[in-house]
Amino acid sequence: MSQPIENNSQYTQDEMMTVTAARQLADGAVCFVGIGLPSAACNLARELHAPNLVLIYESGTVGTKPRVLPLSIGDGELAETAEVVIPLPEIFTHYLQAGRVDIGFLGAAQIDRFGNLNSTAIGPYDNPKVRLPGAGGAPEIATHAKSVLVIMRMSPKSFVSELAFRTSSGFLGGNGERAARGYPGRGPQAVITDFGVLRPHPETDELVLTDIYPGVDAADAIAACGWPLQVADELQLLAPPTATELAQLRALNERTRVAHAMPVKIPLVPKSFNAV
Amino acid sequence: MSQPIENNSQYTQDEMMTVTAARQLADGAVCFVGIGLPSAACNLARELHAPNLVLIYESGTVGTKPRVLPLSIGDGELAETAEVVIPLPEIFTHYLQAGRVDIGFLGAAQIDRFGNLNSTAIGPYDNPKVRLPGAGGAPEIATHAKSVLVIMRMSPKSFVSELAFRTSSGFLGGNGERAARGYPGRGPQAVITDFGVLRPHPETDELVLTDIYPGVDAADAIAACGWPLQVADELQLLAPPTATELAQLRALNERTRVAHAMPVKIPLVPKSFNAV
Amino acid sequence: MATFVSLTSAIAELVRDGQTLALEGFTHLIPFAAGHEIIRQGRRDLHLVRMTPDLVYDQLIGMGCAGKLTFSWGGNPGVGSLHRLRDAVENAWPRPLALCEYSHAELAAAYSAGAAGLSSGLLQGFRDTDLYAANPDATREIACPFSGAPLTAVPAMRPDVTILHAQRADRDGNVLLRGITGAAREAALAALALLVTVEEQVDSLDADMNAIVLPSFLVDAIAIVPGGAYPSYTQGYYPRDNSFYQAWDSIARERESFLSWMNRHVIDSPDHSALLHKLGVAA
Amino acid sequence: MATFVSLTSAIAELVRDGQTLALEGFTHLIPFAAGHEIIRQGRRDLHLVRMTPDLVYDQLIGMGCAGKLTFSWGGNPGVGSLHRLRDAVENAWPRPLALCEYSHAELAAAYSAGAAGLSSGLLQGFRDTDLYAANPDATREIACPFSGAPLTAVPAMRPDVTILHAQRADRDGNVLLRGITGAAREAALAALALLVTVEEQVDSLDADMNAIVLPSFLVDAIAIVPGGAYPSYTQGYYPRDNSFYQAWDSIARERESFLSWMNRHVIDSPDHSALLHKLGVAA
Repeated sequence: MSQPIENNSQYTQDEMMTVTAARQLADGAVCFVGIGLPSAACNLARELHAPNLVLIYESGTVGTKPRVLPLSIGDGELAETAEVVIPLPEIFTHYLQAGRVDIGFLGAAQIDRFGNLNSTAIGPYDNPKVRLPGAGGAPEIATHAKSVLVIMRMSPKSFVSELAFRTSSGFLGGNGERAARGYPGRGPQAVITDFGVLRPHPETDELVLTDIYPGVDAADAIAACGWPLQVADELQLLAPPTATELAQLRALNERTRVAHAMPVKIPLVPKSFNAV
Repeated sequence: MSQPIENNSQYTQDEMMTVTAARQLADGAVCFVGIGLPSAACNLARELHAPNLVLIYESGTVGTKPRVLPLSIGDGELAETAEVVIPLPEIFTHYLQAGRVDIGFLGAAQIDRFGNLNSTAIGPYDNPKVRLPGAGGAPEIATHAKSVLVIMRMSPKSFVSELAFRTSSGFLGGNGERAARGYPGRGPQAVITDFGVLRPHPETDELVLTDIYPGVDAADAIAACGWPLQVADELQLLAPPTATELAQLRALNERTRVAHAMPVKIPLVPKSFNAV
Repeated sequence: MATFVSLTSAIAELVRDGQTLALEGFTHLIPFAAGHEIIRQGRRDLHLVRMTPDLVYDQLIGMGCAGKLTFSWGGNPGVGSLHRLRDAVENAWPRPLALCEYSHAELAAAYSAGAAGLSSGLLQGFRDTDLYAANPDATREIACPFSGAPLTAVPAMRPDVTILHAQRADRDGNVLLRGITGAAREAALAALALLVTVEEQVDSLDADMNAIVLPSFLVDAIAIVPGGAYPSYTQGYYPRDNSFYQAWDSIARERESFLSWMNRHVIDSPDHSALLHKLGVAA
Repeated sequence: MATFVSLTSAIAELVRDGQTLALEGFTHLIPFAAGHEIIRQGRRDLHLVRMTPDLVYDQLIGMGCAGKLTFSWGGNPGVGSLHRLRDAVENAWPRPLALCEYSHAELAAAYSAGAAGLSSGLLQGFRDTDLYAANPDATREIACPFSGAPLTAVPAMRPDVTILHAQRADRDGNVLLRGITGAAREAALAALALLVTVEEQVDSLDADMNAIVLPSFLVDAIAIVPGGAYPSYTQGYYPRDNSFYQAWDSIARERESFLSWMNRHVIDSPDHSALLHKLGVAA
């Protein structure tokens, strides 16, 4: 029976994962951000140790500094606080393909031991048991971002020995295949789970449990993984969220909750744009 | 000895050519405009019979309505009076290559009987006698504009039996070769000279003198042409500029002269942009 | 030049059964009102194209308007699945839905090629994923003629009709889009015909010279539809109604609740204003 | 992140003999001050790239800084020839100048490919002109992998250094370009290093959200050089000095008058401000 970190009086699983992700982000890094936990992690890091983090959302906002977290990838808040808003095709050409993204965040329904990801379908593609949303920006983030951070809860259904469908490339078959193929980016450098962090083995590229949260046993992580999870010789015990980290994250989430609770009213006789 | 239309008390050569070009432009047409006489013709037409003419200058201005004529293809006046100013690459992709330009204006150092143009070099390319400015936008205008209007003064050195260098395609070797190759645009539909107008023969594509200015004899045009210029069976006598055309054109030129006579002063301690 | 028409007549005139149709927008400026009018007018066999099919495509698919979907990410952003899209793919309800599936970068490149009058667009990259085999006609691998490196070519996407929502149009029919545009501009430039719904008509756009403006001569028809992007949003006019996106999850989960909602709110509403009043969001 | 430096040290640090260098701008925002500083510092064997080499390239070429020119139109706009460019091509004075010649559309596509991280860019078209044979390495013909139609491929243009002039930068080093940009944005995005001269530094760009902004992390160095585009212009700051462009025709026509002018105004001026004062245009 898998047993991830539990919610307790000090902090929640989500908070531990978010703080762990935030700690990976060096100041000044250019991040290609997704909605949800990655967005929380990036903005937490920006408010703490990385004020010059550059956040790019695929909707077209570059250098955005949202005061509250977006609920969609294209919230107005992202546009209003951006250095510049550009057409989406240019995000993928001028920024991602051109090699200007340091860190790309990805999640998926399934991951395999080499960090390849499935966000397309469970079951046969032409007759799926579960049709997932699809690729989105993932294949090119996985290819071009200098490093990829994956954030996923671990279970035998999601951390699988064989993907139903490969949507995005990690280390392919491992053992240096990705590097040999000449990929511009280095692939997934950390997989942040609800048990701890997995990182690729420097030679085999296989994801190995290298860091573990307080109160979690490696055996629990192994039980939650669909492949025989290797554990690093020197397993690092991660520090719990600091009081500062928690306070900042909770304030961010509370600002977000208040902002998004405002009811929407549509003016059918619009005020002029300029007056808004 | 060639004898084009002469300057006289009523109007100049330039005015007759400009008015003739302006008369070719139907209201609502999308024009890819060059500096000088084409620009004057387009803006004259816009002030007279074609208020909805859409002017695109390759520098990036779309739907521009200059109050005075630009001296360069990128004058500030063009930006200030445009519907939108876009990066130059998009002018060539989104507008020209996408087939949205009805009329493209071209000039050149040399033209042949099939409307092919040389704006690159006189003499061998690698060791030219005269190095000309080069292609600029001409090859793609010649290819993609639905129709091309050429404006050139006629002389045996410029209207030649063989080009020193083909920079832009007209009807290639004639006799339907351009159409057979599948060019999207129909090629040069009128060549406006200082003697009159040449148009392509519907079968051979050879440029034929079809319209002549008042006071010009076809024999003068023939003498000014470097190939044996054919004359249409029904040579049209063009009307001289009307009083309205002349008054409007001269007012436009006078506004332009005054605007461009202002001396330039550079503020070395700049006022803020917003205050300008 | 753009003409101002009612949304009803714009859809009646421009949108035909069997066409390739792109209602673009990226979370922002999604043309919901136009999608609803297509449903009211009962179009069928549409090939719907969009990078991020969301609720309005779920509605079009669930109401049987679509025979094919070309897309790169189909979900309810921040919420979860599109249940009607899933039901069509997993169970062919109410009818089978053929898929042509790309990544965002690929579909963006396909629109960009269409906008540029190019027959195909290029991406740098590697073809180690399963999307290529699953969609064999959607891309080709070619070698860069200079470096020899493998490139992915995508065919230009040129919708018969692209439909956008935008902030406003001036009296001449020039249209201003402001804020997040996704691939809306490229889809507009790639289209054979372009319909835009706007919040309002103004005397002058009063936009910066480098703003995102679609000149009037690119636009076929403009319909003035205040609130036309609801429950999506229009920057400078009204925000996204996140609660509607959340509510949609349970509305669309079952066929019956979906049909009942659609009949009451879309089919039985003469226009978008009526729908906004029924939902209690009209100010 | 961008650092603010003097133009002298920016050129000293970023520009090396033998590099591929693009000083872009299209009539508007031409980085004259930066070009003059390159002349003062005596760089040699530069491969200069620009769609429309005008006076500042005439000056660089005439002063012997360049060994190669990649371009698409080389003239004095609205006036006539660039005499120093012609002298270099026709008579190899002061040294031979190799040419790589494109059309505007092709060089724009090459910059765009460079900006997009693509190894090559595509154009639809026909190769019936003599520019292809004259520049055999500059393009390749390929067949569209979908339609079979002939396409022209151009290799990505990636300058070692691109130098632009822009209106202003904020304290974080974000740069605003406003008005006509030509291919300046694409040349900036395609470059391995980017230097921008600006009219002024401001607290906030105060630009529209869809303005043309180069984020600080794309910019290597910014030098504040008021009037840095003169005799070209900066939209919102000062107009183009057309009379200087006309005067240049006779200054540059003969080698002696050219060298004399350059020595007095550029070589013997410590900086751009001194040049503007000598020319009597400083306000």
